[in-house]
Amino acid sequence: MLALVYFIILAVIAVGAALCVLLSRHPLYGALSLIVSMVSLAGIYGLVGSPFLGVVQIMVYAGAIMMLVTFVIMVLNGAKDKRTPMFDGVSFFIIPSVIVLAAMVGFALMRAPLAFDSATVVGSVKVTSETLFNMASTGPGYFLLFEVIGVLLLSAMVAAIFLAKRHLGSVITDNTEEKH
Amino acid sequence: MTYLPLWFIPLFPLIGTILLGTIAVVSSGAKKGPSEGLVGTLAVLFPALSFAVVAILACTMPEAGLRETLCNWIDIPLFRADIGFLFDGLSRIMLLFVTGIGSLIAMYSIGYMHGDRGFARFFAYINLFLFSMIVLVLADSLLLTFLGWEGVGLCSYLLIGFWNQDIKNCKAANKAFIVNRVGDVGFLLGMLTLVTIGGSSILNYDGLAAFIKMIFGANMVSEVVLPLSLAGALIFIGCTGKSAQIPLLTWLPDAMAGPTPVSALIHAATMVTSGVYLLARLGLMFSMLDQVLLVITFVGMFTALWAAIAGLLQNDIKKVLAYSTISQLGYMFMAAGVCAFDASIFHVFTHAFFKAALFLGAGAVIHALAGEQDMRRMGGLINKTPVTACVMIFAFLAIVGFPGFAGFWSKDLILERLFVSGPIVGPLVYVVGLATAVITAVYMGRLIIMTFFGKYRGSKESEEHIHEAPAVMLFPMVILAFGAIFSGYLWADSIGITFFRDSMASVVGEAQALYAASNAVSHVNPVIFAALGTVAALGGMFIAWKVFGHARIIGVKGASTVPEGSAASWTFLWDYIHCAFIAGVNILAWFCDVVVEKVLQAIQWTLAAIVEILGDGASVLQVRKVRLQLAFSIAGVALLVMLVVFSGGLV
Amino acid sequence: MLLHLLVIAPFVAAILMVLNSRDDSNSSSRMAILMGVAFAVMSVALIVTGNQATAPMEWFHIPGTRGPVYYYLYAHGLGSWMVFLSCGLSLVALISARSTTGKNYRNFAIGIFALMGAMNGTFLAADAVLFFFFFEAMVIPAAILIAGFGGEKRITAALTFAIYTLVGSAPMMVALWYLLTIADNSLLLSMAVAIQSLPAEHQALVLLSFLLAFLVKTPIFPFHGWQAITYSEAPAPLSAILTGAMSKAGVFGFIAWVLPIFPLNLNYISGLMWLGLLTAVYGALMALRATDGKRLLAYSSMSHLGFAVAGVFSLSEAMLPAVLVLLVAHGISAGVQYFLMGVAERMTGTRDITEMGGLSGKNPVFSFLFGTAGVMALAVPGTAGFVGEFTVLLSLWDLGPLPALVGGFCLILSATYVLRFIQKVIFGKPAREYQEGTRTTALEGVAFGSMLVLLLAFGLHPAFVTNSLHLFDEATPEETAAAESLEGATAAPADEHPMTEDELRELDSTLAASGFSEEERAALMAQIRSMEETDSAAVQDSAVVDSLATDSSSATDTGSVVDTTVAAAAPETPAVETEKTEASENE
Amino acid sequence: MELQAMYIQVLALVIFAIGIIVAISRRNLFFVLMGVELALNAVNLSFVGFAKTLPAEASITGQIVPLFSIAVAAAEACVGFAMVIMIFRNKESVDADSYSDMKG
Repeated sequence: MLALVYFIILAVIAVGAALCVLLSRHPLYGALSLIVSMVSLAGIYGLVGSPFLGVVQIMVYAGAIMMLVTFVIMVLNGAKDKRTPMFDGVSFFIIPSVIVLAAMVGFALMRAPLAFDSATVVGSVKVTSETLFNMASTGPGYFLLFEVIGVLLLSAMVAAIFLAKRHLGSVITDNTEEKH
Repeated sequence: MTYLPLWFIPLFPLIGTILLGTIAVVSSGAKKGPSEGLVGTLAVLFPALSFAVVAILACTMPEAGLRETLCNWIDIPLFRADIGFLFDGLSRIMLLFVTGIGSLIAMYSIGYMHGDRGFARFFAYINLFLFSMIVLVLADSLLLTFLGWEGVGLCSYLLIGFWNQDIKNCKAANKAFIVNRVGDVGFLLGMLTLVTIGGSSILNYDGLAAFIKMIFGANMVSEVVLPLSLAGALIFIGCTGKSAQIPLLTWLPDAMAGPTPVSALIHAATMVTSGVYLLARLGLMFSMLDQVLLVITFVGMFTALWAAIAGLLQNDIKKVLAYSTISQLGYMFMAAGVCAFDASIFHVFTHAFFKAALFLGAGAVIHALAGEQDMRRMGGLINKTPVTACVMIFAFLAIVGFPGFAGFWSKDLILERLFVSGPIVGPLVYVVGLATAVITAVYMGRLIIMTFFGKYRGSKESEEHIHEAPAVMLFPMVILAFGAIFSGYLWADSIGITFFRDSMASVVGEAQALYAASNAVSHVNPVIFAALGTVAALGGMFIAWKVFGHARIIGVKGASTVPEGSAASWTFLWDYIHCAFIAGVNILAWFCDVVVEKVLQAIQWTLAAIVEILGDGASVLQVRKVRLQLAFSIAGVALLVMLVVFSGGLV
Repeated sequence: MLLHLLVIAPFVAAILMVLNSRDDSNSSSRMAILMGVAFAVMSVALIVTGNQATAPMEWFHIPGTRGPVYYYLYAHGLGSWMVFLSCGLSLVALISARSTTGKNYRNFAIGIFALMGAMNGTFLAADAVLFFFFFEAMVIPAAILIAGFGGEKRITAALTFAIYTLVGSAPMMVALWYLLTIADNSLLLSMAVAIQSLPAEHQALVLLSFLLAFLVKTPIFPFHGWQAITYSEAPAPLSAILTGAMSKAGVFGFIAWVLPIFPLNLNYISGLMWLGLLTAVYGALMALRATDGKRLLAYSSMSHLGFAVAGVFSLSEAMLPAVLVLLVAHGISAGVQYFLMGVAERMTGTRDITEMGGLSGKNPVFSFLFGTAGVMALAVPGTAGFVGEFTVLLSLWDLGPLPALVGGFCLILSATYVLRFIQKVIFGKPAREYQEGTRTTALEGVAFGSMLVLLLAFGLHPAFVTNSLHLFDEATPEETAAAESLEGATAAPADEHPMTEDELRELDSTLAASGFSEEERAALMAQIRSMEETDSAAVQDSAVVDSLATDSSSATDTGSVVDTTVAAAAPETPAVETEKTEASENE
Repeated sequence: MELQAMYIQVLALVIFAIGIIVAISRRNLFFVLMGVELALNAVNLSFVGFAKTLPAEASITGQIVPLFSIAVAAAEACVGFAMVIMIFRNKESVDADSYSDMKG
């Protein structure tokens, strides 16, 4: 019962914050609302028994990623874009169709028999790390995936640096561009 | 007793064709043509060799004829044909004069074609022609005859259009081939009818004869006479095409565009008589087809009369001879129409000599006058070219039927046979034939008078150059003149010589007996016909002398040799009728080209355009805005899901 | 092995050509011509060795169908000759193109080899899907070659050609798939069996889909829209291949696929026959008015093929050899005419025949070849064209005088337009001054000359062609397949029920359609009915064939008796071949 | 009334829908990226929610995969914002519709 109350509170916050993202004009406000939404989602993770995931959500998403977002928004001052309308014709076309689609999916979802399993495992640090790194019991699958994700992050970082640096206006790059 | 193989006969001209053709093609690139001596020798040698073979075979031939099957030609289900040769009384006569006159004319051509750039090519064509003609005559089946039949048509086309730089010659050649083709299709369909009646073996002449005899034996004439009549009529169409009878006669006058020896060889002596040959060859079949025979008689009659009248109006010396040829062929067809095949072949035989002589003489005249063909510019040539004049006058006497000359015997024979053939038709046809003989004498007399008598009407400069033809040309002419005088004595009925009839009897005797059996023949003294014929010839000559002998011949206005005024329409009436057909085809073609094709194209392109427009319409949806595309796709998914959900699919 | 070589090796050759230098057209032409000669020799070997088949290999499985698709080649008389045409004409095209394509020769040769491989596959495939695969594959290299080497409007021409023919055969693909969903496999016999189980309307629909593809490819009258522009815009050597070999695929399809598979009723047969004749007349009339030389040849080719189709649907006993000779003759003569037209175009720089003329004086060797080729196209006796047209006319005459008369009319028209063509191109005086292009080269001359000699040889001894026709005399591909026991019962019908009364009646009517007389039919029916008692299908099959064979031989006897006793309008000796097929269709 | 597994899914659905709407209907590039993040979050939530309906061992996977998806989202955000910087430098605009150089 208490869980439901908490859940409703967190869900209302999350949905409200998401709506704020939709309706805010300045990207910074949007980013802040997004952070709120993410934090409340992290709360829900904890509520249903995946505390480790909740923590990761706060640290990585609400912390690192959104930090990056706000940083970029503030770097590009022009992002406070006055000329661009918030919504246009496409928006008013898209909103009903997405809502209809969501309603349909919800309609279908409601009919599915779903219930929490009492024997489910709490996603603690211990369980997670054992699953990820104890290859003896779970096989090498997750571990490999983990390593690959690491490489992916590294390469994404390199790519980001390269992309952002490329257009800082170095003469050499200009020349190479002309060649092509 | 062993005989020379029959295939030797066509082989020699074929070798000649290949050799000369190779020479012609190889030397075509060179500046100077090949040696005329070599080419001329080759060109005369092969026909002469062929003639020698024919002569040897003719002397040693057994009564029943020689038969030889070379190999199989077509062998498919339903149809089988062999390549085989048949040498009997009929083909003997035909081959003798085809190869004989062919060799003579080849010799004459050496002189006539002297200095022409296509010397070798000309003789290659001549040899090819002789080959085809020999195959036509020697074949033992209709199908192989058809090979020669189209072959001679082809050679005629090639030779008429020999001087192909002039588009007029080409047009004449095309006309000849196409008109002939119409006849050939008739022939082809006739053959098909025959095959349908009695299987492929019936195309063989012996097979056909056996078939007909069997019909009589089984007494089933009435059952097959209708399809046989159809076949006969269709084959007769083929004959009218090749022999220039009504309605397919228009090509022969135009064919005079070719070199004169060609006219002599192909369009007077040999090829055009192949229709008569075919009728005689199929005599047994035709003898039982009364309706077809009647048609043949009347076609021959009208053609003879028509062409004779047309001949009166011509100014071109060769055209006069062309119409005269058509007219004489009409005689032959009349004779064939009353089943007098031996008489008709006899006329073919004599006609070959005197008409070839006339043409060669005309060629010599044209040669002497450096290409002038208009009789209105000739005259008085008897002093300048005496030999030519003599040859032509002898031939003239032969063609008008002056007593003692070849034409006299053969023409009178035909007229006699016509008269006795039946109660009403016979005399009618006889009278027309006699009248035609008078007209023949008139226009031939006109030709001789205008050419050789009176004063020279050409320009003064040209008079200087008039010269007698060289010996190589005169020699064949003289021989032919002898033929024109004496060839008639092979069958001089009035004085009791019937050698020719006897030699033909083995082939056509049966047919004629059959016909005679069904048509009562009353015997009339042949001397009466001879006398009447003589009167007709003399009368015609007299008229000609009266009318043209002293008349001042109007000087030529233009260079045209076309008959003037209404004469043109009178002469070429059949041309107009043909033109109507051609116009019909052209209108049909125009309709196809301009209407049907355009409509089809329009439909095709309309369809294409519709597809294109639809495509363009669809590409409007292919928006450039990524967001809109996404929106569309989501809306689409939503729609699909709604569809699924509300149609109860998921539940 | 030979079959595999003929189908696969051209593609390999095309790939090998890529290895050649792009710039050195001499070396690539030498290589291409050498390979072309090899293929021509192989095709001759194929004709000489007679019927043969490869071992069927499972190729793939189409979803929804019951049996697999085989990679299965089978050569019979008809197909072998078509392969000969395709290889021979390709060789001459490779020779002839040397003087026109210049530096791009290598690419041209690649296209030609690919086209040749596809054509060979079409003519040799024993599997319907394989046939269809190659049938469609032909279009692509041809269209690319047109687009790459054609005249001014080459892109339009290539697009028209590709779209028209591909759209035309699209319904066939659907129909084929539909047939495969009910047939055991995609071989001829099982499809023929399968079609019997369909209701009449479906049969008609499937038949029409098949017909459309072949009608477009041939092309027959209302579907000829692509032809004139394609043939006139394509480079002359390619036009020669297109008309000489590729257009034969349509007629080939009629003979090898439509006739054996579908139980045709009389309406279709006479309808198609008249359509063929209409095409023949229409093509001839269009050729009369054409001023573009290649367009003229295109229409003349259309006329001849219409005539051939009319011959096919005369369904006479003489049909198969007659049409084969006609096709071979037309393939060679139309091919050589196109090649020569290409030379003329090269020399005068125009395709308009009203602007040519006088070539006989300028280039006698060319004119000799050109004139001879024209004369041979006229079907003068002694050339192969005559044998073909005469025998086809004979087949048409079986149906009555009217079709034969129309055929005769076509012969006259063909004389008219060919003579006009010859006159305009080589006779007369040159219509205008022009820069004279490359003349006939020696190699070209020899190639064209040998084609003409071939025409003469086939004309004087058509047994060269007709003797190779043992299409139905020997084992059909299905029988071979059954002998090799693919899957036991693949070739046999799925459920062997005895013939119902309806089927018997149908068989009776088909027999009547193919010219059996009353008594013969009655005897045949009685035999079949008696054989219904013996239930074994295999026994039945062989017995039917045997009895038919004996029956037909006895019929031949009666036929010859009739010949001698002159019963009016003898019934034709029954068609052994068609009979067998029909019997197998009706099993 | 207890917390039902279905509620979590409905919440995920709602957030996902909002995320999609933000990503597509807003023209500002930042909002586009943020909408994507929102949608990703919703998916993670859905994963966890479903994982909780499964018995012991099977439920672990559902809680591991979001980890990876978060990591991927980080990478995506990293590259995405680098691109935003780049494009912004060229165009001086964050309007997504103004980036239509690749005509299609």
